[in-house]
Amino acid sequence: MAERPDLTVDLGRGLRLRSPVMAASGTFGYGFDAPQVDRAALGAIVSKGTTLRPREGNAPVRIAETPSGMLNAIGLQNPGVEHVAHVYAPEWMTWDLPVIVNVAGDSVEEYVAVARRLDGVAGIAGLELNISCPNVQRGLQFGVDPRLAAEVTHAVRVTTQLPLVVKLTPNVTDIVAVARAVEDAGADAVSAINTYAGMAIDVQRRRPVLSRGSGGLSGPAIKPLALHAVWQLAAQVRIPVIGIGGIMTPGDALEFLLAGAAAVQLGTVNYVRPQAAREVHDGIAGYLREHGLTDLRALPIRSVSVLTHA
Amino acid sequence: MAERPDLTVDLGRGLRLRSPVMAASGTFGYGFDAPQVDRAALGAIVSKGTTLRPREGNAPVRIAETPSGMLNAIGLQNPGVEHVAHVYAPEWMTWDLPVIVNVAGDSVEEYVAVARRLDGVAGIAGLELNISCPNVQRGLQFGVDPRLAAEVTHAVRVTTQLPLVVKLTPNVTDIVAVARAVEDAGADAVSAINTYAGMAIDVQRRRPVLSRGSGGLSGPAIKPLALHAVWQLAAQVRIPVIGIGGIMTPGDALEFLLAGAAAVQLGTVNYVRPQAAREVHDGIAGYLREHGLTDLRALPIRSVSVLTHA
Amino acid sequence: MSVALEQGLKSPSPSGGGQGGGPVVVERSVPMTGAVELVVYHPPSAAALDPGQFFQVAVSAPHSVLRRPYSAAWSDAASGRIGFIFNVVGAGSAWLSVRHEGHELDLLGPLGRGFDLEGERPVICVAGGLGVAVFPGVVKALLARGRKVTVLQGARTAAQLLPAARFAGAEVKTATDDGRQGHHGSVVDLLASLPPPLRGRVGEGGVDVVACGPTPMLKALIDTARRREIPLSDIQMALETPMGCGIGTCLGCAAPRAGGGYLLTCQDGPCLRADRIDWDRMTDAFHG
Amino acid sequence: MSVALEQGLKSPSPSGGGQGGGPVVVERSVPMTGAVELVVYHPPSAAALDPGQFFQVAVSAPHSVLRRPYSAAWSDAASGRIGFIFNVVGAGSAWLSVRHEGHELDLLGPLGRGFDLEGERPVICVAGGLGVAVFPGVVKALLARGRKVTVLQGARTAAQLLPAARFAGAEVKTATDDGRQGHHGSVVDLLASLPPPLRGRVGEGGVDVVACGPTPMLKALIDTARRREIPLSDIQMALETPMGCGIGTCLGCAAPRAGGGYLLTCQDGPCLRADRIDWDRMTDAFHG
Ligand SMILES: Cc1cc2nc3c(=O)[nH]c(=O)nc-3n(C[C@H](O)[C@H](O)[C@H](O)COP(=O)(O)OP(=O)(O)OC[C@H]3O[C@@H](n4cnc5c(N)ncnc54)[C@H](O)[C@@H]3O)c2cc1C
Ligand SMILES: Cc1cc2nc3c(=O)[nH]c(=O)nc-3n(C[C@H](O)[C@H](O)[C@H](O)COP(=O)(O)OP(=O)(O)OC[C@H]3O[C@@H](n4cnc5c(N)ncnc54)[C@H](O)[C@@H]3O)c2cc1C
Ligand SMILES: Cc1cc2nc3c(=O)[nH]c(=O)nc-3n(C[C@H](O)[C@H](O)[C@H](O)COP(=O)(O)O)c2cc1C
Ligand SMILES: Cc1cc2nc3c(=O)[nH]c(=O)nc-3n(C[C@H](O)[C@H](O)[C@H](O)COP(=O)(O)O)c2cc1C
Ligand code: FES
Ligand code: FES
Repeated sequence: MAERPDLTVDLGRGLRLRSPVMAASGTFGYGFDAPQVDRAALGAIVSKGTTLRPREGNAPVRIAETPSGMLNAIGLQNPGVEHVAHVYAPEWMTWDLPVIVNVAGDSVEEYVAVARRLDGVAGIAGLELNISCPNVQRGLQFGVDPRLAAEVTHAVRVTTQLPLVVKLTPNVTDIVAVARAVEDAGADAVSAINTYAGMAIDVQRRRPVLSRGSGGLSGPAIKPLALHAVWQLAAQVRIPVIGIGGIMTPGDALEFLLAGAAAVQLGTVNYVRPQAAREVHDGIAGYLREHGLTDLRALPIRSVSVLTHA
Repeated sequence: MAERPDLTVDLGRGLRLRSPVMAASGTFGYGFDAPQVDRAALGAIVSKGTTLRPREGNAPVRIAETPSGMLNAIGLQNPGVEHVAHVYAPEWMTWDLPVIVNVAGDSVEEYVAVARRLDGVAGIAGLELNISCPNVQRGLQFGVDPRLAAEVTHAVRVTTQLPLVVKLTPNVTDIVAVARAVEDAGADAVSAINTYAGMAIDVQRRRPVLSRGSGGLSGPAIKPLALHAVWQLAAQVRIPVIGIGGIMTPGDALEFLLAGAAAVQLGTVNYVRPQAAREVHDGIAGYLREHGLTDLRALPIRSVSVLTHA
Repeated sequence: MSVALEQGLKSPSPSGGGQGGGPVVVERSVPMTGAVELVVYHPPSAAALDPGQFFQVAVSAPHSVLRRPYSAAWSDAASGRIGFIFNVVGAGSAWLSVRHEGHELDLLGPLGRGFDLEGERPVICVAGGLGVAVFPGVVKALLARGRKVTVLQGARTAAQLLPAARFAGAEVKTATDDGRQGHHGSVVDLLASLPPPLRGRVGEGGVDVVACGPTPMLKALIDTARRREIPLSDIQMALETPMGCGIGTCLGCAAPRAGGGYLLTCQDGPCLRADRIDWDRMTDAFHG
Repeated sequence: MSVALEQGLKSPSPSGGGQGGGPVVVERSVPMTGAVELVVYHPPSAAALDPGQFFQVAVSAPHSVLRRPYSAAWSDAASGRIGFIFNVVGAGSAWLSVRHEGHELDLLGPLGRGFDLEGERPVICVAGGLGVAVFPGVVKALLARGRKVTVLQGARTAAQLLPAARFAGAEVKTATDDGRQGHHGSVVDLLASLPPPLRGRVGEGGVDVVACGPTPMLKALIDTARRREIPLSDIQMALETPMGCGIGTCLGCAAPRAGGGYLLTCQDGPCLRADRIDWDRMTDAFHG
């Protein structure tokens, strides 16, 4: 097969990506840094979590390395939605790469206000609702409760025409229940997962390493956990699932795609191997060719026939 | 301080350990293998999960390595409680090292039957209720629901005089709620945590690596997650918390003790570094000496004053 | 350092890990294309080893946590040396492949059961791919017992064959997938193509077979044996399954037992008579 | 290989990673007790570097995932070489410390802002512990600008001092915790003990201070400067905070900004004028 396989992805509501490889929120800023990353390999960029007003973020120490992973408690440092809409979006408009804004907030009203400000702004390709950031006070509340998750999703859904991805937290007993709730509330896709609640203690100084005590774990360490979540979700929700968690290599990304993900996001790896996006893109293309497949829809190894969702 | 610090631990109901270092269930068999491990460094051994009848376990492949971790889906292969009571317990009676039997089952009745068979058997120092094994069908059910967890704990509590540890699963939204429920139902201690639900996919063969699809993640990868769970638990339950998850070094064990654990269990590391138990024991003793502390009770870095439990 | 306080404990010993006196690499070479041979100096291990036993080797590779099992290729009690032959498959073997003279290794073992090499009959050694790694020591031990040995070695290409000189005193026949050296085809086909009794015959005058290679090769060998009426109890093989501990505590290395249930490759094996395995339930954990 | 399709992108470049033409270690030595110096050949990086900038170095250490930031100790555009000086603290530096001639390194950089070395006044370089690593290149660049340079170097013991020969052309004074060489005490005490103007004086005729060392040392220097009326804007320092990315995307390297909020050490620094930092909120991420 010398043919070039079709790597496009349809995330719904007109959000079509040229590549299933996306940059995960908080690991690519607003797309202006990390020039080493080959943007031609990317299908979309997801921005840093953006709130209604600018936020300073948490006091240092904000990050710590753990075995095959890292903890972060950045605290949603961001310039606020106004700056994003006013300064960044016009730049993005000139790019040939869709930018999805990751939206965070402490209340339904804040999510809605951010979504309203971004609705109809040229240069913004979609929203990813971060209902899972574990770092800000009460940040977990929406993501762990199907009812609240549905409420905020619905409120944003009726506010904006933009494609709407809801990003799930893995720190729950039943991630599928939350996913189904946000699907019913109008999400176009879910992304899974955000970081796992974790901590590290500085034994010599006898206190938590991170100033906030705990943080979110990302990186290769969480890959098997994230993959399990995506495997469950892909079988039990109808909307596309975007797989996230510990992807470092083309093989890792393929695990997620085989598990049923429609696309993947690269997070921590962007800090470490700027060439990863290109490698993953090319590795997926090569795999499709080797296996005689023409597009990504042929990848999932389990049909969605186990879908019991009414 | 040339004095030898006091490393003893009281887990309640007369279960006193000479060392806070225990061998975790499923990583030390029934205590007859792993001669490389220096038993003088251990406070107790927890046996492989034991069920009412012998179990063959799952078909291979049962284990897989992941970044800084391993997945297992052993499926509770064990010789059944009768063999344990009849053949192993008499051997254990001759040891100077307490053996705690890890008890597993598919129903309240099975847990109760196992506990009844072991009650009063010489050589058995206590029970650890595995309400968290994610590998056997319906294995998750007790551990994720505070009500069911309390029910099985209570049923076993009234069946046996043995010290009763309940081992918690981390695959829940609110581990503290489950811990409080089993505390109220009569558990003498909780151990946290069992493995995290995870999976790996064989990209070349396009199927899950483990024959059961998913398995439980253990090893250094999960340490930050386990530590976070223990940190929360230690502040919010009154009974001792035994910390488990990814401990490889004395420093790792100290993180758990500083987070408020009364003792720790070593799991995966037993496969890799048989000298770990000795190193951890000596490392803890050395740390106490260096910091001028005389016993383990001085270690937790946060008082339990945040205890909001009524 | 590690004292066993209880009775009934077996006694493989951990060694190395930088405390001095531990196993140390004294030679590194490339015995055939793609493979590396490390010679390790550690007299206690060299003296204790039965051919077919393995060691759990600690590897400090990125993101890895478990030890890796490696059969000893050979050992020599007199010189205190043990050889390991392996190719680079993943993180662990990659790390191991860049060990050099003077590097210490952390070995746990020898572990498991080796081959039963006693007997009078001729022996055919069937080696597929890297399975050949275990045979230098096996052949030496068989020859030392005065037995007639034929080595059948298969590889993808001629360059991937361990040189016949490593089996001095034995007859060596080869098979390659590309047909450039020896039989064109698999080593099991080669066995089937031999004249009797080498290719198998029931009862007296028969041969013992000792085999090591990828699971698909072992399964092909079983099929051939059944067709050729070689009793499975006359065939011993070294199994390869994933291993967690190597010492019987993790129950991760299960292999289906004839008659039901599972054997532990690390304790009941890795060297087993073929009739103890339920070949219908036997799966290949590794691709390729 | 990696093409920036959009505008407004800065351009540090990733390099190495085994594709050939990447940075390669050409020399390894021990410049002082406990430290290792690696000389790396990579002409593009050597030419691009400003003194005080750093590289994100990929390490393949067990269980590690993040790159490690290392300041270039010096660079030489003519020979295409860059030097790194570090001691073994944990997994990453341990891995790096066993790199040898011929090993490739995967470097990202040069990154961040170096020191502003323009000016006429004399310069005092204050180096605490491994903070000295950045000064060979800084001193060389200052001398090349015709400036008078005094290096104050502090270490725990005399053996941990970088030899004064590495600062040829500058005056070198030392301080050791054990008092065996130079001033007995900290390098900041040494500064305070100097005659004016070296120890500070407001306004014209003053000095510029360039400092690098552990955060507690920097804080002590700030205290001293305040007492001695050295304007904080006359002091530049290289900060050390934990870093995730080194390029401004993770927001992990925050340092408290004077006036509120945070600076990013990797983008706004690591070399900053001391008045830009809110020293009351500045914490030490690393234990002593
Ligand atoms: C008892 C026993 C003895 C062994 N003796 C030898 C020996 O003498 N020489 C030798 O080279 N190897 C031997 N092996 C295999 C060895 O233990 C490792 O599995 C192998 O070196 C790969 O390890 P790795 O860390 O490099 O790869 P990993 O990172 O563990 O795996 C990389 C990839 O290779 C696959 N893989 C893993 N193990 C194998 C395998 N055994 N065969 C094929 N694919 C595999 C994995 O599925 C994975 O996709 C033995 C195994 C056992 C159980
Ligand atoms: C801009 C910048 C430039 C740097 N330049 C140099 C340099 O030129 N030479 C050099 O030796 N180091 C330098 N460092 C520090 C270096 O990046 C690493 O932090 C250090 O080598 C330890 O890494 P590790 O992987 O060995 O230890 P880790 O495994 O990361 O940490 C091991 C232990 O050491 C502690 N630790 C981590 N980093 C430091 C630190 N910087 N100081 C003290 N303790 C620490 C950790 O808290 C942990 O307890 C620089 C750091 C920054 C931010
Ligand atoms: C430093 C850091 C900051 C992050 N910030 C955000 C954020 O603002 N919003 C969000 O939804 N996820 C955020 N994430 C989570 C990532 O987008 C991703 O879900 C997670 O890191 C798991 O993927 P990985 O293992 O590939 O990094 C952040 C992650 C890191 C490491
Ligand atoms: C192979 C394997 C088998 C296990 N079997 C059991 C078991 O039978 N019962 C149980 O409660 N926990 C079992 N566990 C969980 C461990 O006791 C421990 O909780 C977990 O591995 C986390 O600790 P670690 O990271 O130190 O390994 C098993 C773990 C492994 C790796
Ligand atoms: S490898 Fe652990 S029981 Fe065999
Ligand atoms: S290190 Fe990531 S923003 Fe500075």
